[in-house]
Amino acid sequence: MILSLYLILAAGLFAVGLYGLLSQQSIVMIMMGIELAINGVIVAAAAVWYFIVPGSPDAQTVVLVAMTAMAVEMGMGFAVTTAIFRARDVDMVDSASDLKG
Amino acid sequence: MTSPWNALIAVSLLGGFSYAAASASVLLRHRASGARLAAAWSAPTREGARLLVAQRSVVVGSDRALARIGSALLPLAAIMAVLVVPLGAHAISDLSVGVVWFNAMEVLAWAAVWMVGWGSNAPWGVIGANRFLAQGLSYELPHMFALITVAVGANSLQVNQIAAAQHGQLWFALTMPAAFIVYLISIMGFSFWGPFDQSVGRDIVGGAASQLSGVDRLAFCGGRYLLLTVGSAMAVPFFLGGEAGPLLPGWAWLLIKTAAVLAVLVWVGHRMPPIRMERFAEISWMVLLPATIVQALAVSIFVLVGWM
Amino acid sequence: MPLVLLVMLPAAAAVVLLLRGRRTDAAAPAIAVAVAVIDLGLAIVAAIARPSAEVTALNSIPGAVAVDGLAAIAMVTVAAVFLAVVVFACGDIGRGEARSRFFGTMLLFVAAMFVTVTAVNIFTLLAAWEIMGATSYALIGFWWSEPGKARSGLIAFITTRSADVGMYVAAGAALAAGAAGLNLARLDEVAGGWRDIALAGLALAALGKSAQLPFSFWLSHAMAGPSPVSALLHSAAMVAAGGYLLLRIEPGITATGWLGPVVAWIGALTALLLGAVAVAQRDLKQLLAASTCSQIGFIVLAAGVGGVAGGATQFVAHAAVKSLLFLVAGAWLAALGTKNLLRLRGAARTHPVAGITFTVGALALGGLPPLSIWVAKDQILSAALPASTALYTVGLAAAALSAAYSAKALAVIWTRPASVAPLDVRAGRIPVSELLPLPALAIAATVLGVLGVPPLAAAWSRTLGTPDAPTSPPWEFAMSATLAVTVIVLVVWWQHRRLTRSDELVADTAWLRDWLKMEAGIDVIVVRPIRALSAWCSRFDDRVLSQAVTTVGSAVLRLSRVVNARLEWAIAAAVAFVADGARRLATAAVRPQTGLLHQYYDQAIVGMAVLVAVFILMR
Amino acid sequence: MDAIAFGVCSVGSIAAGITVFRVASMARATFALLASFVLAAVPILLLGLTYLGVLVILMMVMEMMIMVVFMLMYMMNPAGLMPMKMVHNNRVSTIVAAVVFVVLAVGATVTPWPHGGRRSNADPTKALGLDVMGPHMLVMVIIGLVLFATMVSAIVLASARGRYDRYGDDLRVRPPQDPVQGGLGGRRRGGLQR
Repeated sequence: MILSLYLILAAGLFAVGLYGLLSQQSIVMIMMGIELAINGVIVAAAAVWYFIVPGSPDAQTVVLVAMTAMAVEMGMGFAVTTAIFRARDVDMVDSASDLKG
Repeated sequence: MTSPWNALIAVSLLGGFSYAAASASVLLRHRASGARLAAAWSAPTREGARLLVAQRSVVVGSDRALARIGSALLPLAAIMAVLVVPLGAHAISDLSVGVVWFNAMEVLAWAAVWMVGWGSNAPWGVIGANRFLAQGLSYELPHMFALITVAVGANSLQVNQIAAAQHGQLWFALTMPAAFIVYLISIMGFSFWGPFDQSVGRDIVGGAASQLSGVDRLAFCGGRYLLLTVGSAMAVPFFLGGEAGPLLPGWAWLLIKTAAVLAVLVWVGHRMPPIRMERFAEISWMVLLPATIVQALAVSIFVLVGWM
Repeated sequence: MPLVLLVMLPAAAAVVLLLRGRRTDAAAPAIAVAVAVIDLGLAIVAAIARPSAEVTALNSIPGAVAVDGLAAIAMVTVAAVFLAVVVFACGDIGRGEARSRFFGTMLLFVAAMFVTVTAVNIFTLLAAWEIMGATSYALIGFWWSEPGKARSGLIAFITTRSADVGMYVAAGAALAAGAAGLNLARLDEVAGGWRDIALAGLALAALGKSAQLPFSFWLSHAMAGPSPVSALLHSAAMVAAGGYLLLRIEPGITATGWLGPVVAWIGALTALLLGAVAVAQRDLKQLLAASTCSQIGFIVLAAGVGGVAGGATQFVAHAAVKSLLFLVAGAWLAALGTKNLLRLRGAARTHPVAGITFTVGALALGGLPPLSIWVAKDQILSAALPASTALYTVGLAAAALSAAYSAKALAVIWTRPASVAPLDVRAGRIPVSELLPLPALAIAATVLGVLGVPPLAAAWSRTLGTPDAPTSPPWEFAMSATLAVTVIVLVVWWQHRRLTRSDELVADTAWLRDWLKMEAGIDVIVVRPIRALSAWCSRFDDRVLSQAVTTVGSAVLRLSRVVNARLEWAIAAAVAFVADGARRLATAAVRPQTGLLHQYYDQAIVGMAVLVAVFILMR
Repeated sequence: MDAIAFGVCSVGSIAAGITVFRVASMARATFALLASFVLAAVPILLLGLTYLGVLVILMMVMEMMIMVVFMLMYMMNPAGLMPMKMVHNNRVSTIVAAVVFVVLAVGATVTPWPHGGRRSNADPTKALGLDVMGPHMLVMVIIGLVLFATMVSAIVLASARGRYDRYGDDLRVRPPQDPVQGGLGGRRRGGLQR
């Protein structure tokens, strides 16, 4: 029950999520990766609260913000996916490179 | 303070009430169809025994793992939820965030039903599963606001303290009627009971549960009654003053009130016609949600002013 | 309220008349007479009620008017003289003239005069003073199309304006000492040297306005205007306003100590020298103008020695007398076509009403006891006597001179013409409207002498709020009376003899007739140096400044040619180089924008890694 | 006891996370992710953050259930009946993830973390509530605004129909032309029209 173990857990979740969002082609799967990565942040923030700054609830607020980020990411991600799918029947990021400079 | 005996008593009571609810349901069905009423009391036992010994049928290509996990998850969620139901002096585990815990456990029903419906690898199953999600998205927000209102009114997320907050005062059922009604509706929603049983409706041949058989079916159907019972039991500390009542001891009042709520729900479930998903979604977002928000606002103001 | 109406009524009428122009020519006299009648009534009401009014103008400096004793007297005097003059002008300014302009300007002038008289502080006074100056210019140059008239107006305007600089200096000095110092009544309380500067400035402006030495010559030019203008401006209003202002600030003048004698001596010398100038005139209006300077000199003298009561009496009496005389002169000018004394010989015999009223006025002007000016002059002299015997003596001499020029004019108009030939071919009648005001003014000129009767004199002093005038010793009265009578009799006799024998005027001295050559002197002392200076400045401008500008311009042009030829291509190349680089950078910057999400993530990870590395290394 | 729970749950959480990208069935992937979340919530609960831990479970169950619907809608192969690899850059991604994990883990181990602050006896849930309604209220306000903007823009993006579809070109069609007629508002207006 020490801080570094928690942080390693968080790093593991983050790394797995990172792999997912880098390697996956499907938008839904990429979003799963992002969720995993953010979950790593949540675990890290909780651990930081417990081990480093238990006196102030700032780290808990970070957890709340991270969860909000997840919700927003989900909502906007699915909205964009829906729009793309409706327009051209694809759900792959490789097919959606409209923003190429 | 938490003794294994307490847990045992709680789970036994849960099972007993659920059995009673199932029997009452059969009773009402028999009365409507003119079948023999006395047989209703043993009907759940006979059905359970039949399912226990029956061979489980297998659909080709079905996701058996998910379906079985889902079937087991439903009663498990109910039993986990009962952890925070106050029994007598205290709950089995009087979590400081009992309300949130209860909410999280009943949401597990979403996952359970969807897993079952998807795992059956049948069109009706998937349709039923998606119906349940649509229904869940409709009732969940008003339901959460109702719980928040209760917590605000009692100034605590701890179930015991919520019950204690109503001692010597008006019950929350009277001071926050909108929240109470929404709560009753959402009990029927998450246990897909009565007017909200479209996910396992007859029009889609049993829906999510269409391909279930054997033990899985027993767990699924039993879990549904367990959820109904847990919801009714939680209504007592939330809205009906907990163990408050004259003459009789507190635990007796708890059982009486739970039984009353359960009876009402079973009866309503048999009396009301089913309601379509999209219609309920509209009602929920246009009527129930504003009503609960206004209710929460009113209660917040009451608390600030000091009336509660 | 009556005060506001008193000012706004003529001002409004003036605005209407001036804006409508010749379209209201027919109605103008009636309007002006009506306004004058109402104003006289209002002036009397205001003189009794003593109202005051105030409008917000500048921060902490209001435009304020109020009526005190002195203002009440002056207001009624001005209003009465204005009525007389306007009635006279109905006949004098004929149908063909620009009557609307004339009466409009007169109304505007009189409105400004009322404000001047009642002004509480220098700010209000300054505004009215300027309007008065501008309208006087317009009135003197009323016949601007005739040669020389516009120039006469200009000379009058510029001369008085030069003196007006004093008033601006005064306002500045008073402001420097604090806004409260702008109040005319409290000038003596202003601290330190600012008080002296303010008072000296005001006195300078007043002396310029009232044509005292050395500004007197402008009044000679002012005679170019219509007779009613002379009658109003140079008897009761503009010229007298200078004296009036000095009377108003008399407490301050006394407080300075040194300014009183200076003002008194300027007044006395003006009275003496311009009296002599008047004696030497051949032209009736010029004679009257010079006498105006001389008589106002007595008011200035009074202000200098603290004889406010006497000064006020002189103000009123002179207003009545001099307006009467100017009007008669104007009537003759219109009827006989001349103002030359020699050609006016016997005019009183052909025009008895004008003649008799002129005689009354001239006798009063000459200081014949017990007529009004004798009383006023004696009050002033008795106030001057304690101050300085020399002043008294000079004043007495001036009084004798005034008797002399009055007698000279009298003798001329009553002496029978030498030949039977008519005075002039156009010799005509004087219209009734011109005759109408004359008797009234003559009566006023006569009876105002009662102001010297002791009980009335005391009441007069109380009205003015000054201590009782020192009563002169009886020998003084007797002496001045004897002097006046003697001089009048002697000069009449002498002039009559000279006329009947050789048809010549007495005391026909050229340099006196030419107003002491004052204008030429000013020309030499002031105008020519200024012209020379401006010519030099002009040359400096042309040869140095203009040349410098041109040189700089051409130098810049040459420099820019050099830059264009030598430097420009380098800069252009540099700009092109930068643009090219930016373009290449932009092309490179676009390359990472693949539009592919996972590549963006890769880039973000690389960026984060760099940041982390920097953080760790720099920590 | 706690240590065992921590070990099991954390290893299980990471394993479930890895499973997400290894199973062919998208449904299973989703539930693997859910399992990862729930297992990761247990260590949080162990830290005494009851509210946040339970909240993570509650939120993630609901999110995953919504995600599963979209997965069903858009994935070519939700059930994984026809195994197919839908990845790119697999090698690079694996290496990057591994490197990041190693760097983070090493950093977490070697960094001398401070041990500051005194644990207060107050309920952390209550402390959090007082914090977000007090010193950090701006955070809550911004979160509220962001969520609201997300709701509006997500509906605008995702909806195929706009108000001109419902109310006509001049916005005057009453009752609105909904795909499913009736409903609360429409029925009332319809009744009036009849």
